[in-house]
Amino acid sequence: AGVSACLITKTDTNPFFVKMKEGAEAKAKELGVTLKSYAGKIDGDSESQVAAIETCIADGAKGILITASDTKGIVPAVKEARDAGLLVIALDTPLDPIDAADATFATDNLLAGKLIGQWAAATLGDKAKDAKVAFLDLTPAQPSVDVMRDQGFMMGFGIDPKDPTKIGDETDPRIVGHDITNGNEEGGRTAMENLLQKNPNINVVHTINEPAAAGAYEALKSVGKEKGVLIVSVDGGCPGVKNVQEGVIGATSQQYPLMMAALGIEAIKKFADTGEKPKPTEGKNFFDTGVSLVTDKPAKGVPSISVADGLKKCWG
Amino acid sequence: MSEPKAATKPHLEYENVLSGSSKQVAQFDSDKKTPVQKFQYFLHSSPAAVPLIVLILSLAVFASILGSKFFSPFALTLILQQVAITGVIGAAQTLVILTAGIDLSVGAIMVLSSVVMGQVAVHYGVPAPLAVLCGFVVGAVCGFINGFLIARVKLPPFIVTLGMWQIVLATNFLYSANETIRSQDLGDSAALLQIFGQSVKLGGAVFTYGVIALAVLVAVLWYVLNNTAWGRHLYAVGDDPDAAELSGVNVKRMLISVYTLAGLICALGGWVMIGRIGSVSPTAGQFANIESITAVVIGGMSLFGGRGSILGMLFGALIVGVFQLGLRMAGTDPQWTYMLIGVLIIAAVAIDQWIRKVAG
Amino acid sequence: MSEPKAATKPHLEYENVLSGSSKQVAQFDSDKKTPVQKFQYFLHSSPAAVPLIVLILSLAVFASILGSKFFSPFALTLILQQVAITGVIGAAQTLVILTAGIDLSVGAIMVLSSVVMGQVAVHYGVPAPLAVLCGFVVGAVCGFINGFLIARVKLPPFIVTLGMWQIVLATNFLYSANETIRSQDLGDSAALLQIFGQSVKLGGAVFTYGVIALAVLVAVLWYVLNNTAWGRHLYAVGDDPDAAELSGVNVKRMLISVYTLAGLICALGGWVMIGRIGSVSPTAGQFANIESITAVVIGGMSLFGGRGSILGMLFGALIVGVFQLGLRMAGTDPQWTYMLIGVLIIAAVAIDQWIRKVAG
Amino acid sequence: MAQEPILTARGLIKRYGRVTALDKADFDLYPGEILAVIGDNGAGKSSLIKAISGAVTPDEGEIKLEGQTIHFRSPIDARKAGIETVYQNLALSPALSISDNMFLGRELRKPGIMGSLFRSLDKAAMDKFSRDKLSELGLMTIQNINQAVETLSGGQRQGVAVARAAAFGSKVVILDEPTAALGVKESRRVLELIQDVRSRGMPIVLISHNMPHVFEVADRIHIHRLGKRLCVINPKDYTMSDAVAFMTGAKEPPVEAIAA
Amino acid sequence: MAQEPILTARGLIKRYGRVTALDKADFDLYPGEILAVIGDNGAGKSSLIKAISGAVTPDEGEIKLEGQTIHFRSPIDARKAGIETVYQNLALSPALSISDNMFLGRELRKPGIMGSLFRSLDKAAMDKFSRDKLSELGLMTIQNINQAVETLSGGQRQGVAVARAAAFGSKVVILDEPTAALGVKESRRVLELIQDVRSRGMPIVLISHNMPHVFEVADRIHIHRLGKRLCVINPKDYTMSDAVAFMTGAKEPPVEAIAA
Ligand SMILES: Nc1ncnc2c1ncn2[C@@H]1O[C@H](COP(=O)(O)OP(=O)(O)OP(=O)(O)O)[C@@H](O)[C@H]1O
Ligand SMILES: Nc1ncnc2c1ncn2[C@@H]1O[C@H](COP(=O)(O)OP(=O)(O)OP(=O)(O)O)[C@@H](O)[C@H]1O
Ligand SMILES: [Mg+2]
Ligand SMILES: [Mg+2]
Repeated sequence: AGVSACLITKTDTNPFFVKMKEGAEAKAKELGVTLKSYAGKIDGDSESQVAAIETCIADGAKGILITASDTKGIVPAVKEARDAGLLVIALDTPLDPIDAADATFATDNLLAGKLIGQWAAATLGDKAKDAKVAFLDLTPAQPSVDVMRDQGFMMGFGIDPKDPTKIGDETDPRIVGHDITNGNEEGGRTAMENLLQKNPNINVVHTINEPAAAGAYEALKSVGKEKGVLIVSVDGGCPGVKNVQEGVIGATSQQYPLMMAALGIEAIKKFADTGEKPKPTEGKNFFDTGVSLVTDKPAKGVPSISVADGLKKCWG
Repeated sequence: MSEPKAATKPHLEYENVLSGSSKQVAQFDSDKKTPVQKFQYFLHSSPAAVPLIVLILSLAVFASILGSKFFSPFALTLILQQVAITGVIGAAQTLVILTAGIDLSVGAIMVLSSVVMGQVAVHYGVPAPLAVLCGFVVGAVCGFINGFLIARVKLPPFIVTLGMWQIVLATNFLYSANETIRSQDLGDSAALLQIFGQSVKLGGAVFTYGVIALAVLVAVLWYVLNNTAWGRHLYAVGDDPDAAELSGVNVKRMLISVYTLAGLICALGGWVMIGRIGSVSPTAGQFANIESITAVVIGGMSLFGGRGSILGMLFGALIVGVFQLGLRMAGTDPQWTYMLIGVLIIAAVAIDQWIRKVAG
Repeated sequence: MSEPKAATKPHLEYENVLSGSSKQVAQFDSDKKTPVQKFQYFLHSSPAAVPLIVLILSLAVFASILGSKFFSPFALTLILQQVAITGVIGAAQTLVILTAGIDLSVGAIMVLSSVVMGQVAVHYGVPAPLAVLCGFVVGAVCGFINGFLIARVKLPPFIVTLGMWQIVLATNFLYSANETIRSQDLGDSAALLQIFGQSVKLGGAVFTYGVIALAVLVAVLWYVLNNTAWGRHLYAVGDDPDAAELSGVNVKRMLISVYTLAGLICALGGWVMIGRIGSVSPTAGQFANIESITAVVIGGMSLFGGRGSILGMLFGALIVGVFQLGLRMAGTDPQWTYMLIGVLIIAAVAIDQWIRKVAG
Repeated sequence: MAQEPILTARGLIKRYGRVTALDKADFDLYPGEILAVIGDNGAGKSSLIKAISGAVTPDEGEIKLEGQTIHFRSPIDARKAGIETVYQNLALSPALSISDNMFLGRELRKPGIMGSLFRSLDKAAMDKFSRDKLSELGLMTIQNINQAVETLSGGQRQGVAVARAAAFGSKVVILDEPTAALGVKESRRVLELIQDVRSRGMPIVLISHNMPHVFEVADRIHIHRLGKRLCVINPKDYTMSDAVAFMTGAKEPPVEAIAA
Repeated sequence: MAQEPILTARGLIKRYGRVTALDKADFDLYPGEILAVIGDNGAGKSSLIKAISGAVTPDEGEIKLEGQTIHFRSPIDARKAGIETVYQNLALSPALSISDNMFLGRELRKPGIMGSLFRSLDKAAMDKFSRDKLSELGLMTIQNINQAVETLSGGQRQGVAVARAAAFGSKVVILDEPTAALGVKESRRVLELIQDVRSRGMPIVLISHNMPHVFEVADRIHIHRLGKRLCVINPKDYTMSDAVAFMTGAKEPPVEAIAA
């Protein structure tokens, strides 16, 4: 039989993972690899991922690509797979510890957060000193992407994040508050409304992803504030980039799930053929698939790409 | 034919004395009612009164803590906007729970309907009114399947709607390919879908069409439940389906119509949701089940059917909305809010139980 | 004292003929039973038979499609490992559902217990056995609160456990600060917590201690339900609580003990879960509610209480496990799997209903 | 009997799983008569009248109302055909009011557009009708027609159920053990009510275990045994002892009674 | 009455919300007698015996068993004290077997370690005992002691309930309308059973609406009216007409009966 591989994503409902799956499928077809995809039911559903890893072992797969829901919790299952001779590559989200996987192809979420933070600070200029910032986070459970983007934004913006592994321990007066969105439009809108009620002078909004940003925009629009507020986000999905184009979102950090998946499949194929494992990016402990700030209003000192470029690379 | 016989026979001679028997019935209303007892009786006889009082109290508490920032026309109408979807879905849930059922598939039906509306309008280029109609048809069909399985195949509602939940949600993801339709794309080709997001402003107060839709829906259902035969039959079915059947209610047809109507209302909820979030998202509405059941329960409705008022559900939804906004404005951590709502659910039902027990 | 009177009085002279009355009872077992009817009667009288047959059939189908990759000792015992947590929590749910209740808080209690075990062992440096004990105490306390509110305050189980679910989950997040305790950290200081992850290998078959724990738990509960007074009382309470109370069962104490025991079993589930996933994660187990209810329902237990066997629950859990692994191995999209499980839930109950209806 | 029976059943069979509740049962009711149905517990009396009133569908057999073969698929069909039944378990909705219960399934609507378009109930008219009917039947102890049925005593509930049947039955009224749980006074009231209804020319089927009551009011007695009609006797020709003996199988019934 | 009453109650009050079911009710039961309790529907008879048997806790009042004040908090307490009750709604668990029902709450355990440590039930012993008891009471028509109660006819169920009370009652047996839904034959069987139990020296409280039955078996008749004991009469001194007249308020009871 030929080489077979597994792709395990956090969910199969988020377009990010859907695109990741498409990228992997396309590459697998090209290389003649049999690919089977698995997913958790919701973000944070680690047991389904454990079950998926076991299935892959039983199924005789050569390698596993995984975006872990629980970066610490998945480690023992990953170890089992590696002990069984499978190549395990973490996609998008590094495991904790990062060397629990054979390799990590990921976005640097902290960097993604930093980029939008820097861009927001630079765009506001002097006004950044007394900006009013709202944070629209993911879920009450504070998963690691959530924490890294949120805290990265603070670092980039010039807010002291205190404990960078924890949301909510900051004391900077510019923070109006944190609310959760479940990463969707409805949550984004409600959270924005709530925080606006707390302080109507919010002028910067950090959103965990673009659907939440779209919801926040609706809330701002309903009170006629959509013009004066900077919304920044992370993801780089096509609807999100289009929203940047139309000024809904100021800037977004684009990540490249298709690339992660395609690289992952290539690595597994190579491992199956030659036994060689992929190497991390120079100077980092993972293979950085890159993140670029997408905006048509570039700010000085913050590297960015244009919306046109962003649209070419967008996913979903 | 024999003549009617004389009423008295040797065997029953002892019954002759009955003509002189007292007409008094063995019912002794206790005269010395304390004000507390009177109050309890009032609460008992008007099922929506308890949640209304709790609502007013919680408004008062948050208003006194947070001041005018909270107790402003704008903030108060904001709460209405935030509970509009829960309220609409709660109305569907109310009908089902009045029949002693439960519908776990409301959220899934809502999302699938909204996705169908969006996809049909944007991707197939069908005129918006027709697209909305398609959404309603999908909602009604899902509801009808629920009703059919419950009424005809006689399966427990919990299980049917548990299964349908998974089936409808999976269908939704498969059909939509997890793709969000952006607000702008909708605005171009099918602005009608977003109509519930528009609003009427009265001073600081902002009433979205979604809020108005909720108010109209609740008013219509209130009228239907209280002033039409269908409404009386609904209560009878929830109270005791066997008795209802034997005394002339077509229980199966009632159940099917209730679940179908619930599906239709869920489709309306989907439409309202498009208005609220602007876009069409297949991942929205994941908590509509729990939120609608919570609203119904806090609104004092019995999960055993046949008792409760749809106004109670509305108040229940508003109580949750007040708590969520109030706690958030007070700067409470979201996790504490969750916990408090858990406590609120239990407390609301405990109070209700206490009233029932004491007022009898 | 008066003498006992003669049995006959003028008023009842017509009853004198009774001495000659036939002793035959009006029960007419139909003699001409078809094999189908006999089979139905067998299915009806052994509640776990239907799920067992479905289990065997689904094993056979997947084995024929997927061949030895699926039908190997390794893959089959893998299914056991994958359903171990659902099975343990399903056992808790079984007890509760036998009393005509439902426990929506099982998953939350399981997670909180596991988090407490981990935190106490790793962060407070308490010896592992004591930490495990703490976890069990937490589980039992949560269960006790459920039981107390249901039995003493007489609140509906659905609502109590809905509230507790949110409360316990929020407590869990607040207490754990959303922090996962890594497998390595556990291994260093409290390997006992991971004991259920260890395994016995027999040829290709791998039995983790978690699977063995599930088997022992089900066997013990089966014995308790069928051969002890407590078990009989449990069925009586679920069947008709008023009748049970009047005929000498302390219903309140039974309910409290059932929910407390369910809490304890959830804590065991939390321990098994630590073994399975290696680490202690506060976000784990979010679907334990639905999965345990699904297992119970597919296992042929009545949500109205008093009927069903714990073995049915085990088979129900295994059916879901077989489908999940089989469909995954066949490369089916996960959404199709969810949809199929939705269909399975409804179909399982429909078959059960059909058997009941025809076999009477 | 010179007249044609108003309601007949032939060869009714009804099985509940392994129990055969009706085993080729026959039944005849003549116009204007009170027909009592007696039999041991579990003889199939309730099953018989449930089959006749549409509450269960017999597996086999034929039912005729005024010579027309009928197939009731629900109690509503039977009601529409003029057969009103008071079931053994009463069949009132506890949480609804007396008036709601009286009119359940045949509510009156307001005249004009409120009724036709908005389908609004004419509560005033229904309340008035209910109050009149209850007073007519001497149930004046009920103070409030909008009282929930669950707040009534057993006797009062029975009264409401009988009043409903009497008020709406146009062809046949069936009563299944209407006095089983009632006190002496309440039972008497119900018996009077039955005679009242009969005096208006309506035939009545009365199921009862109370022999004195049966022999007091019945014109004919249908004796049910082991799922079928054993015989029909005239209470003037036989004693209670005879009836009990036939019913319990202590004595064989006479041939002419079986033929009846 | 020369003897001391075995069971007395004084001034019992029980309110259900706005309804006062017991309004300072008194009660006396003497050793070895059959005491009938009669009264209109809703008079409070069931409430009275529920208070005595621990099924409800009275709001006020005192209950004494053999001169000792008792406070039952549940039917279990009353059973432990030797009071067995057959409730109006029977109180059998439908899905459990006859034998399970007989022993519910007082199961026998196996001897030895299986019983003491593993708490295993001695099913064989319980089945045997149940079978013996049922045969003793002439209920041989039940074929299988492990049959679920829900498969029994109403009369058979009543028989099981009465058999249970008779088998385990050591001081008092209370029966609330045990023949209400029963046929002639089945009622007779229950009455025989009652006399059987009394002949073993056990006092019995019988609630019934059936005057002939009451006058046939009762030694004394407690007449309950409007939530309280109106009077107690001896069936040999009064006619049924008198009893019904007192019970329904048609006639004032004599002073000496009230004092009783
Ligand atoms: N819904 C049902 N399911 C199963 N068996 C039933 C059902 N209804 C009646 N039976 C059985 O059918 C038989 C006849 O019952 P039915 O109620 O007609 O008797 P009955 O003559 O009315 O008795 P009773 O005088 O006690 O009311 C009994 O054996 C009964 O157990
Ligand atoms: N659980 C309860 N809740 C509310 N009211 C009750 C309850 N039980 C009894 N009652 C009321 O108390 C009064 C007395 O009822 P009880 O059952 O004692 O009467 P009874 O004499 O046994 O009547 P019957 O002869 O009809 O059985 C009635 O008005 C009844 O409605
Ligand atoms: Mg009957
Ligand atoms: Mg009573």
